[in-house]
Amino acid sequence: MAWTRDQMAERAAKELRDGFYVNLGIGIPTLVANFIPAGMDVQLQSENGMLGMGPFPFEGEEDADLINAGKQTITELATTSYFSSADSFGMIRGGHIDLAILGAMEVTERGDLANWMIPGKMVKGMGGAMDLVAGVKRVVVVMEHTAKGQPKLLHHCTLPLTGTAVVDLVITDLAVFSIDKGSSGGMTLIELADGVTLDEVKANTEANFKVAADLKTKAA
Amino acid sequence: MAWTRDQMAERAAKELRDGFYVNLGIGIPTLVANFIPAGMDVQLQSENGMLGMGPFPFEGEEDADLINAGKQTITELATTSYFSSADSFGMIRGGHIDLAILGAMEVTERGDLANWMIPGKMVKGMGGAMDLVAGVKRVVVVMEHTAKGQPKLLHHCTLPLTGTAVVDLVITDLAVFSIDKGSSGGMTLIELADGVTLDEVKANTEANFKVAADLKTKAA
Amino acid sequence: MNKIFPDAHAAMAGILKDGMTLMSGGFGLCGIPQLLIEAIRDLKVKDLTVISNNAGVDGAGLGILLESRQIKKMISSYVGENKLFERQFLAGELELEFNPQGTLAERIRAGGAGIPAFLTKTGVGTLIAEGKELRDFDGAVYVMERGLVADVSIVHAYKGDTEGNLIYRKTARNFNPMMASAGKITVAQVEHIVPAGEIDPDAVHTPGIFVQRIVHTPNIAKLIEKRTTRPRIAA
Amino acid sequence: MNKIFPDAHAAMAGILKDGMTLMSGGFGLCGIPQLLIEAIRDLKVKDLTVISNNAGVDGAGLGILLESRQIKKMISSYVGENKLFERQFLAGELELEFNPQGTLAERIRAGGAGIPAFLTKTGVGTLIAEGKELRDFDGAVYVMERGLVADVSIVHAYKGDTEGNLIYRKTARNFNPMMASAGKITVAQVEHIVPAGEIDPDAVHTPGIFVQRIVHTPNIAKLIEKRTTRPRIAA
Repeated sequence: MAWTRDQMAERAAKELRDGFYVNLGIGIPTLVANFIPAGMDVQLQSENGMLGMGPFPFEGEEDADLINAGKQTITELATTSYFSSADSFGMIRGGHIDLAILGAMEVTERGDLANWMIPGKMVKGMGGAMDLVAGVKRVVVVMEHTAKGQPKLLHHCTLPLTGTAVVDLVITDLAVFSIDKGSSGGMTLIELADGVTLDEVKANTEANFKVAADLKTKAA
Repeated sequence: MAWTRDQMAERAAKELRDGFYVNLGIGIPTLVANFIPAGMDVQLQSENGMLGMGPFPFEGEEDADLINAGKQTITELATTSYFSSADSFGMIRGGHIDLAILGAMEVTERGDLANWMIPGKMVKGMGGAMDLVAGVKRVVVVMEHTAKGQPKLLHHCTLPLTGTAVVDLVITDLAVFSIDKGSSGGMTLIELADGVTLDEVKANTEANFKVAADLKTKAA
Repeated sequence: MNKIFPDAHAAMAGILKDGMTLMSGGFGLCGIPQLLIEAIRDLKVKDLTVISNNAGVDGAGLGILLESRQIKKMISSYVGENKLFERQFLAGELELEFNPQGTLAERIRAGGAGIPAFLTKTGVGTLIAEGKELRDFDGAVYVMERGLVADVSIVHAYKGDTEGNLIYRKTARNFNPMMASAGKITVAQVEHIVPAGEIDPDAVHTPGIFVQRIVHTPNIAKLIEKRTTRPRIAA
Repeated sequence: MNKIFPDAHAAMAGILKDGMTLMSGGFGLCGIPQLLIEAIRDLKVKDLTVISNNAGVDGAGLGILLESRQIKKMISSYVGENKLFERQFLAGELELEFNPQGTLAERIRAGGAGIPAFLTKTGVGTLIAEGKELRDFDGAVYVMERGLVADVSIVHAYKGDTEGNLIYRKTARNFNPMMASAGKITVAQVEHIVPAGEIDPDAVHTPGIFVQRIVHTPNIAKLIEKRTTRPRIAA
């Protein structure tokens, strides 16, 4: 039983800490906002120029001047501030955002990431993805473990890179991996989704990975 | 009869144009504000972070949060905006200020300027002077022609430089010189103060200068 | 010094020429200077290099200058919303330079602030850094990026005064302030125009020095690309 | 996440150590975090490198940390108002690095924005450019300057909310916003403290992400260095 999208988002929400400023990418990462523990103060950044992003508006209360980086209508909170895109990416590039949770097409055992160019399709552009992975303190990827049966955790990205040695944690529908991106520590399987076996993960992963000591016990 | 400080400021005010954004240095340049022609729209910038600088406040209305770059209490106008010092110098460096009128210790025939280090005295720092001369579209120097009988218009500055090839016009108590700083055009005497002779200027100037054709006639 | 123009057409007249570089504010369709873009279409200038985070959608924003084939090159971070763009690009009729969004924002800010180049970690090790100078600082690698300026910038603001001081509203601020600072001539369309002195000088986003022309464009239609809502809980 | 501290001493406690780099906001005596400076004096940390446009005056601003000999080095643009500074500098007790004011402001802004270096025309051909890398862009020469960050930044704001959003007042803004962004830890003294939501989000100067600690310092004495006035014309 692999994790659902909601379960992946719920797992990602465990990376949140009180007082964190967080940027959520489009897709599954957006769902993480639904799993912020009650009482935990987490401010969401939208890289077009907003801190303190609120939920979608009630129908009829949409404001064309208030959208997130995915161009969806949103709302403001008591904590909200607005700023220019230059100031917003200064925040990102300057290492002030604690955590980014992003989708991906490919991730390598060294933390390289590809998530902006889809093969065989018109190139739409990288938007803020390259800035986020280069600047944010900790980068968590949430993605399906495979695409059309092919592994997405690889030795080398086949798609154009978004960044090299940038990913700290990968959450898939099958498992969770930490990546020691700064050194040669490589990738470590630290968690299995409920009912998923180590063999199943191995069969669907090209990247080299170690298995965490405590997980071995659990999976045995 | 050399020009007084007020007359020098009045002459400098002739460099103003409608719609100009202008930065005035401390000393004689500050007096230029008194000679802005009625009906001419000139906005004064204070490099600590203000556009639209008003006159000194009435006694009792001083505001410690409202000072100019010379640390004097001032007032705001209807046109005023405030911004950070980074934004202020972005404005200056980015060439958005039309005119700076500054004091000087030494100016050369190529437009080199020294105005921040006084020989034999404690070095106080350059403040914003280097930024202003490097960034502002047109730089006008207003200064006494000599200091203790020694020329201040020189072949080479003897004091540490504020900038090289930065001065466009020099107004002294004796005369006005234009400087073709961008090329080898050098310095040209274009105006004499009332009652001042060409010989008097020559005797008090080390820098090489040409004499403008129309001035020769006038001085003859 | 009157900066107020009677309409968008008048505000754009006399400052456009073929082959020029234009910056156009907005993110998606949020905070775009729609009426100034329409005036550029009507003024028929061509071979434009346009710097804008996005390229509009079919029929709105810069999409209308794509339709009229006035754009030669786009410098953007994301152009995914526009089918016409795709067709023109694949047909070789349109040049495209992608910039990471933060690098694009900073290049424009640098251009306005007189900074010809800066170093950033963004894009190191990717296609974006190819052919650019790399530098090491304190053990990390950075890529050198250049400042950008424009012959003309067009921006949208919520409020403007007669001095040209501007205030933007919510996330419609986005690229507008930097672009206002990086245009040799900047034209602003504003929803509300007020006499100088009515805007709190501490609250000004773009000081008037950056704005050469203003036009009052009240009651503009603001488009929403992705209308997302949540259900009301019955009381 | 409570950011509010009961007093200046508590707000500065536990984050200072000998030899650290400190940024201190203000221009002259305008917008300086006087009570936070006094707390640093009382906490007796020493060998500080202080980045601040000025060095205060005798008895106020950073002047009091000069008196207590806690400053090893100043990075400033102008220190002319301070006699004690002069004595300590001439006695070789104080290091001094002058930066042009705009270069200093931009270095701090760059540090906060993750930019390790940028190019500027300011100072080319002068002492300031000696030993620094020069680069040619489009026929003009520029000097490379480095970004600055601080272990701790202290700033003064007019208003702050519980989230740490700040608003500065008039020219007391000056270096405070950039310094708030360039401190690994930033402490703000604010004249007025309000609940989150009371500050217009379009009017925030420093978003709360940059502010880790806030202390309410009402009714502070604001000093004026040069009291200049004009006469009232009798009616």
